[in-house]
Amino acid sequence: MPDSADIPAAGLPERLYRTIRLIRRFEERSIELVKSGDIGSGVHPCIGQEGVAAGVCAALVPDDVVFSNHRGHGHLLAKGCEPGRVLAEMVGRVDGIDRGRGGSFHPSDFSHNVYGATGTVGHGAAIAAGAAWAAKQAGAGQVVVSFFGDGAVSQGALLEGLNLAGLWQLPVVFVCENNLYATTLPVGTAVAGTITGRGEAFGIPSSTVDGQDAEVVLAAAAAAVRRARDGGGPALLEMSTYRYHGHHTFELKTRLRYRDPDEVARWLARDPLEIQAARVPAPARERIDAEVEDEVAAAVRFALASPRPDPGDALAHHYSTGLPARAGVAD
Amino acid sequence: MPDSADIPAAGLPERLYRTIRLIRRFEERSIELVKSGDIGSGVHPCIGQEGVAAGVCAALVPDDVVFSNHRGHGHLLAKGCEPGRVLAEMVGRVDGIDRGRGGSFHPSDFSHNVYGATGTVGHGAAIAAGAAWAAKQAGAGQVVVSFFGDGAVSQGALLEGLNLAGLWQLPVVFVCENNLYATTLPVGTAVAGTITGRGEAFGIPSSTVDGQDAEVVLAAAAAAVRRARDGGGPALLEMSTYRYHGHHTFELKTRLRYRDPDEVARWLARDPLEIQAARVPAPARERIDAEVEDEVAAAVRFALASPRPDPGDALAHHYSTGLPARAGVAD
Amino acid sequence: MPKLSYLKALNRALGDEMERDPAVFIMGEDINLALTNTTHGLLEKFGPDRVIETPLSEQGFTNFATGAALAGRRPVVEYQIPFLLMLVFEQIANQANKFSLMSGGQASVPVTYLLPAAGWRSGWGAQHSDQPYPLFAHMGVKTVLPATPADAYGLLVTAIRDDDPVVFFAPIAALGVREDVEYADLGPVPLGVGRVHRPGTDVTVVAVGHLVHDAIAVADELAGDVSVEVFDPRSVYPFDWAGLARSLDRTGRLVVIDDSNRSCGLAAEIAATAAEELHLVAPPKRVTRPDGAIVGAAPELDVALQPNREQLTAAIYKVLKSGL
Amino acid sequence: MPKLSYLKALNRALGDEMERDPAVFIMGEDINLALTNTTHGLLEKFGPDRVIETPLSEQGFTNFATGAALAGRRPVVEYQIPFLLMLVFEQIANQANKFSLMSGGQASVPVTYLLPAAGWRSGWGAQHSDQPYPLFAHMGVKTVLPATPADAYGLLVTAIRDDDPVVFFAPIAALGVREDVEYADLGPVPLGVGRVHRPGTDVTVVAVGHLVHDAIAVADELAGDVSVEVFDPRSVYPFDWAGLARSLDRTGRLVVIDDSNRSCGLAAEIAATAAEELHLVAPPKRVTRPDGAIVGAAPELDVALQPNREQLTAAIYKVLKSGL
Ligand SMILES: Cc1ncc(C[n+]2csc(CCOP(=O)(O)OP(=O)(O)O)c2C)c(N)n1
Ligand SMILES: Cc1ncc(C[n+]2csc(CCOP(=O)(O)OP(=O)(O)O)c2C)c(N)n1
Ligand SMILES: [Mg+2]
Ligand SMILES: [Mg+2]
Repeated sequence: MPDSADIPAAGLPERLYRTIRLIRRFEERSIELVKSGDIGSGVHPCIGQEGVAAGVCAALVPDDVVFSNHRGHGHLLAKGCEPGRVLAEMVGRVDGIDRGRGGSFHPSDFSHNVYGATGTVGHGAAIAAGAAWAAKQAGAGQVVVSFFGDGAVSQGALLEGLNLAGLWQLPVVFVCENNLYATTLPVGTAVAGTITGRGEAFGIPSSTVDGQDAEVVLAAAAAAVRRARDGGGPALLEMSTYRYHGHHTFELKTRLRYRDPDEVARWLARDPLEIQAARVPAPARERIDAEVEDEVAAAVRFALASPRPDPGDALAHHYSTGLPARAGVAD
Repeated sequence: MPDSADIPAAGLPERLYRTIRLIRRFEERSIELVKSGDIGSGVHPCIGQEGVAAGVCAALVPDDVVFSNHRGHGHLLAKGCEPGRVLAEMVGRVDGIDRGRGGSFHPSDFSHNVYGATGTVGHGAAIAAGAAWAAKQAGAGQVVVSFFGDGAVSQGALLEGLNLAGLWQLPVVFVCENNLYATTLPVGTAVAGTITGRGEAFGIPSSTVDGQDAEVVLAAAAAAVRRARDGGGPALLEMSTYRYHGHHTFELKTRLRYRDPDEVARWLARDPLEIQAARVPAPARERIDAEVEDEVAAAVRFALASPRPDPGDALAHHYSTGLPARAGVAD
Repeated sequence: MPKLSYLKALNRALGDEMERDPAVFIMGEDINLALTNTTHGLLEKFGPDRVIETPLSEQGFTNFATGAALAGRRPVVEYQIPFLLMLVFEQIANQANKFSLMSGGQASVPVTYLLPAAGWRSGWGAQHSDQPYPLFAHMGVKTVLPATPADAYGLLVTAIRDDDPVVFFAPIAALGVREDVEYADLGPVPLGVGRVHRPGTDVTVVAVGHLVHDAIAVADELAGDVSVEVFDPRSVYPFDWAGLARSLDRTGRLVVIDDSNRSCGLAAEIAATAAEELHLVAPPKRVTRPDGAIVGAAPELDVALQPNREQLTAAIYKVLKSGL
Repeated sequence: MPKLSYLKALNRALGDEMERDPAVFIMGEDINLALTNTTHGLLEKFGPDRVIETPLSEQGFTNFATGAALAGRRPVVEYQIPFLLMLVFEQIANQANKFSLMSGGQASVPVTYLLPAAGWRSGWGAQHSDQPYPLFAHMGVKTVLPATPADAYGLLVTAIRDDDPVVFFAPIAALGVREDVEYADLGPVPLGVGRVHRPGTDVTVVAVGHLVHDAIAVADELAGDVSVEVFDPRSVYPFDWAGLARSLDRTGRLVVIDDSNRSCGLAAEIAATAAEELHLVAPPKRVTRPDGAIVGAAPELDVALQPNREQLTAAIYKVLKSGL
């Protein structure tokens, strides 16, 4: 059985720093590609939340499954997906992880056990419960992680999924990235009670974790993953975190005012990149930074060089069996 | 403002006994009308659970609103609806509370502030939250009661409704009649955690109450109603109760085996009718029993004497504005 | 030859597929005790790891099935009431059915959604008698509505083996239908292939589900006077347009009788496609439900809203008399 | 004359109705900050008791609106994304829309469901571009899809004042449309009454929503060569069959261009009813979406799946050349 409890300590700070740095730079370049019009959908940047993706995925083995959400680029990169193919997907090219059919909002990469990101907020948690049930039945010790935000915890299907996971003691770790807002909605005006209280209501051990410190995240995730792997059932981890950018790049234009500048400043002072950087000796850090620059630059080149899909293929992949979708005009 | 805290103590045991007795005999006669084919839908008998309806509704004033569910006859009778018109509805006649359009499953009687019983288990709780919000805005101290079963607490929409009620501190009392089964599903195999824990997760004061003792039910309900009326917000009352009959009269034929005879016997020993009867002097009891017999007999006569709807009216009432539903054949 | 009932055919198909493929399992409410009878004996035979009793969390367990399917399993999810398919409509049409597309073909979601109680329940009121299959057809979700026990068996087997989501509607009014069959002859029925129950030359009557039997009865009644061809598409989506085209090439006249609502219903799609693309020598006619719920506690009101044989007969004579 | 945009018309209708009737209130996600711009200025003007910001609990707050309506209020519920109307489909079609019937006329549920983002968002993928209005039409839920700012204003006012549930679709592609209007001329537009945007004698083109503007453009283009009448039903349900009949009595030829999926879509209903009940001298033609989601991150793939002017033009010439 894979064992996430013994995460090689050697080079751990560097590995976490590398992942965070990769996600940060990837997102920054993505925003540029939004501005240049290459990413038509815009993106939901996870800048400021990289510690969660890095820490959680460091607790996983390749066989473990991840369900992402709309703010998912970091989850995929941390799970080991190729930056070039992820970015190619975001710009809608044939070399994208989903052949340009998923885009930034619905990425999946089955070669790295990222099963997808449904656009229906919260529903991925119930889907994850089903995958976890299948994993438990298979008995290979596979663990499923479901990422979602604070807005998702008021969605009935998610709560139903928590009940099923608690009832059947499924190997799933629910990771709630509480960045204090659902688009413009402050968590305090949406959630009666607490987020961890919702997990506990369904008999799921739940705790609040400092999401800005990747090593703290990793420790909490590793414990939850180990317990799930050993048949101890589900866990819910509420990650206290913050997004430094708008909900979606449309905020670059709309400039919605819903966050207190002092609040933003307080969270900027706890930048997961800087927190982890402080644990890595300068020379190693510079080496990693340089490698990440090259990797991201290569990813952008790869993505933009990839061919656009043939509009003639627009009806492909609608069905797994190859049934062509019925056309809109009769010939 | 109406005040449910001062429920006239004089004759209280008799009043509660009378209500329980009325519901019991009404349900027994209904089952006969199912057997005779007069009630086409069959019924979900509430025999064994009468103490909950009697006790809760005794805590209400006429202005208060009730949302019922599929096992709702007792709720209506306890809220003061005319037995004859309720029964006429169940046999599908024009004098029914809903002109024969609601039937046993979807009864509403706006003349007694019974707003209905949607067939979608659990969803009535979220609908009730909306009515409670409107009541709070109106500021007349109206309280809304939502009845549902143990099966309903795993329905996402209900949980969403609890969150809204907790978040906005709405004057609604959620009454969960935990009769230990959802059709054939034992509550323990459906609910991870506890039912009261679900209310508490959303910041709603929640408690478990002996549903077989109408006076205990009334005390708990009166306190919750009073707090809601005074702006203290919602409450969830889990009523421990049991249905003595099958889920639905179809069990008279199907004879599903899912309850341990000893369990049934234990609960029969705590019959809400007998518990309350013991508190009423024999002469009064005999008088009430006789009155109830007459009332139920009159109800049956009234219901069966009422005309059947004209099939020509089948497309009426589909729209409040009188828009006729589009017919299935063009002439 | 043994007589096979529609209900027994469903039960048999489930058992055979669970036997054949360990990836197949069933989940739903009250299935341990087989409230709907479709799962009769399955718990005893396959145990609680293959027969999963669920809480009243339809959205949750519909998504759950999607997740299990993404992980390689073949779930069959049973729903007790037609409106439950509206309750989970988004989970099926917008999620399960889009994973293949959104993943560029990496993912497949081989879930079968089984409704063994489609359509009218006498006196059960406005919320227990719907026929929501046109909703799924509109969203391009594979949907079947077999009329006979052998077709029910064959299409359930096919639905379970299909790599895409498939919604299976079993009409309440057809569950009692029995048919003489050799079990050995039972086998998969392909999606999107219709069936001519009764050949005819004057008019094509398209019917699905339990109305197929009414159409056959009317055809028999009119025999001698009118030669009615009864075409049963069996699948609502994909639809056997080629089969219908062959029938209309013979008859040139079309009547559709359908138990779903009129507006944007299955009969609308069939009439529209026939008018636009197929051979018609007279305007098509539809006999459907009104755009209204089945009414309530009074069966006479319900019956007044259901397509019936008299309406079908009248429609047949109308199209025979008319021309373009 | 001031220029009124479609979006501003929605905002103005909401404000005017909230002003006129204290029973009216609006609830939804991110409406305090008017993310969709429809609620711009309303919080400031009417306060948090009339503008209710909600958690991500669409089913819960859709039912909540039903409860508030049963208690005498007139809720307007905003949804950000088309699929959210599928998520709450059961709450609207099987619950809110059936209370009047189930109560024998005692209850009314005057809720307006407002979707200010219907249809394609370039590059937003398979789950943000649906047009689910035929689903509501099938269930007999009152549904409107206005094309112009004045109609958007008038039908939103009507929807709010109507005593039944009404689903209001505002197509993304029409939100930018502007129109010269005297505010004094703005007023309610009745349900089920269509509008001829451009009279013609050769062929009737039925279009709804943003496609009305494409239809008008094509009609202008073909003017001189072909006389195209552009008929905009404005309401999807109830539908103005009398208005369409009058148009077809003139033209006898029908093309429907519609942005919803083909099977059991709005175009199917229009073509079917025309073929069965109205005056046609040639087979009708449909130009619709395929039965597939708008594809994904590649706009070129999306565009390939949307009905366009070239297809409409080709269809018009086809029906002109054909006969019955
Ligand atoms: C069920 C549902 N409701 C609403 C939306 C629109 N929407 C997309 S993301 C989002 C905010 C989600 O907030 P949260 O869950 O906290 O995640 P975050 O964006 O903060 O990472 C909303 C409202 C949706 N996609 N699905
Ligand atoms: C959402 C939903 N799921 C399933 C059903 C079918 N159904 C009707 S009543 C019922 C059992 C309800 O059990 P519970 O809530 O405990 O109430 P009880 O019948 O015990 O009074 C079920 C499964 C339904 N009507 N609605
Ligand atoms: Mg958030
Ligand atoms: Mg129960």
